[in-house]
Amino acid sequence: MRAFSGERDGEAGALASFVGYCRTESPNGPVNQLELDHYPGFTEKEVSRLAHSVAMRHNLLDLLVIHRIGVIPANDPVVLVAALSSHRAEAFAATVEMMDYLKTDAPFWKRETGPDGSRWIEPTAADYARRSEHSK
Amino acid sequence: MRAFSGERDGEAGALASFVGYCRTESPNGPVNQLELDHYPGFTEKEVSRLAHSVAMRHNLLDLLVIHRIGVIPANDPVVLVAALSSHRAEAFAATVEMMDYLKTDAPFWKRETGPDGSRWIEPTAADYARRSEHSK
Amino acid sequence: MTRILFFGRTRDAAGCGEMDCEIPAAIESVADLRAWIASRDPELGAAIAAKDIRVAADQCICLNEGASIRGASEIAFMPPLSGG
Amino acid sequence: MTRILFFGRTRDAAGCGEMDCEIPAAIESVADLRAWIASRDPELGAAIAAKDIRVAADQCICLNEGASIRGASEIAFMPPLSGG
Repeated sequence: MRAFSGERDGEAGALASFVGYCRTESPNGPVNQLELDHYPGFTEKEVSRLAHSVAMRHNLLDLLVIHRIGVIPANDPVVLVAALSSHRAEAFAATVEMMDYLKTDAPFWKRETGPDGSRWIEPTAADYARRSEHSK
Repeated sequence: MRAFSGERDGEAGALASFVGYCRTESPNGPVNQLELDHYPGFTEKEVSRLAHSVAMRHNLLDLLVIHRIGVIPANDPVVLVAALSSHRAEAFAATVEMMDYLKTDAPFWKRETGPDGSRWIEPTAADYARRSEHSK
Repeated sequence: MTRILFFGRTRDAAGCGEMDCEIPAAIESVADLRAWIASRDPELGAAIAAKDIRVAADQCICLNEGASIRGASEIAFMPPLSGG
Repeated sequence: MTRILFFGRTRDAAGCGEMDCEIPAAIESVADLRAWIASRDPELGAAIAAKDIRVAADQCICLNEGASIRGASEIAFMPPLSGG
């Protein structure tokens, strides 16, 4: 990402970022790993579309989204979002919004495995409520 | 900071962060450098107090604040805030709030120098408005 | 030949992530497809019948049950999306 | 002997970041101190008279103009704070 490579433009005063980790405990109990399923081709296209819409809405200079797939051991990072803009309010709003979209609108399916087996994790009512605060 | 050192706790699912840079242009014109004055002893004490209050209010697991002083060339980073928590809403809110406090309540004085001389930069009405949204 | 993809909990029900099928010419809509799959495999049919399972034809989400899937080379069954 | 510190634009007016002064015993409050400095250096007095210049005595912010600065070993004049 250019934000980290030194090619950042002099107008860029604000870099907000977020890293989401696989926690070792979920509301369902201990977690050993997550498994992130995706739809090759479609997932990339949809995430790009969401990212583009977020970048336009918040006048970003740059937006990076990295999302892991496959098996993710507990404690590992899962997702990184970084938004570069002139001012901090836009960078913060874009990072929050991109994360909210990823939780409900990005084609990933997440299976959590603990000592007592595994279960699919789907968005919560809180996730949908946060997402509905943004218009697309 | 523990968040980056691998000593992060398994409960920590969310790391939000912010880097503020010295822009090459301000509303006053081109900028060559910032000079950040501080009050040795008092500045550290006040920033710690603000950080502690933000960490308590948002149930953080960790909060890092790094703020540069002295001469800062245009394009350089000035401040880093990183908040670690179980869930993303708390991490985002804490990062935003800490930045808002730094803009209005932390003992720093900022002089901007451009080709046409230098001027002291004080908080704007927008900075005070953002800060007043948080109770302390 | 149409490739049918199953994600999330529909993959568990299908027992695999994808299958290649010869879909009969009479199957025109999303609703037809769900019924046809249920007639061949009632358990899988029940899993994909849930209201929150969306269908995409050639990587475009079908807006309703009447949407045509005729001629699609790839059809996906997708439970609620959730990344992050 | 009391060390007086000047930050931000008050430093420009003072021409230095700090000065050591023997403050007369009659100077008890923040208001007294501002007046005493103005009597010795009217330009600096004007710079520190602005309502938004706060005073800290021994690293505690004085809450009002009547606050005592008696016995403080360090007094600071601080324009509006602004980091970030």
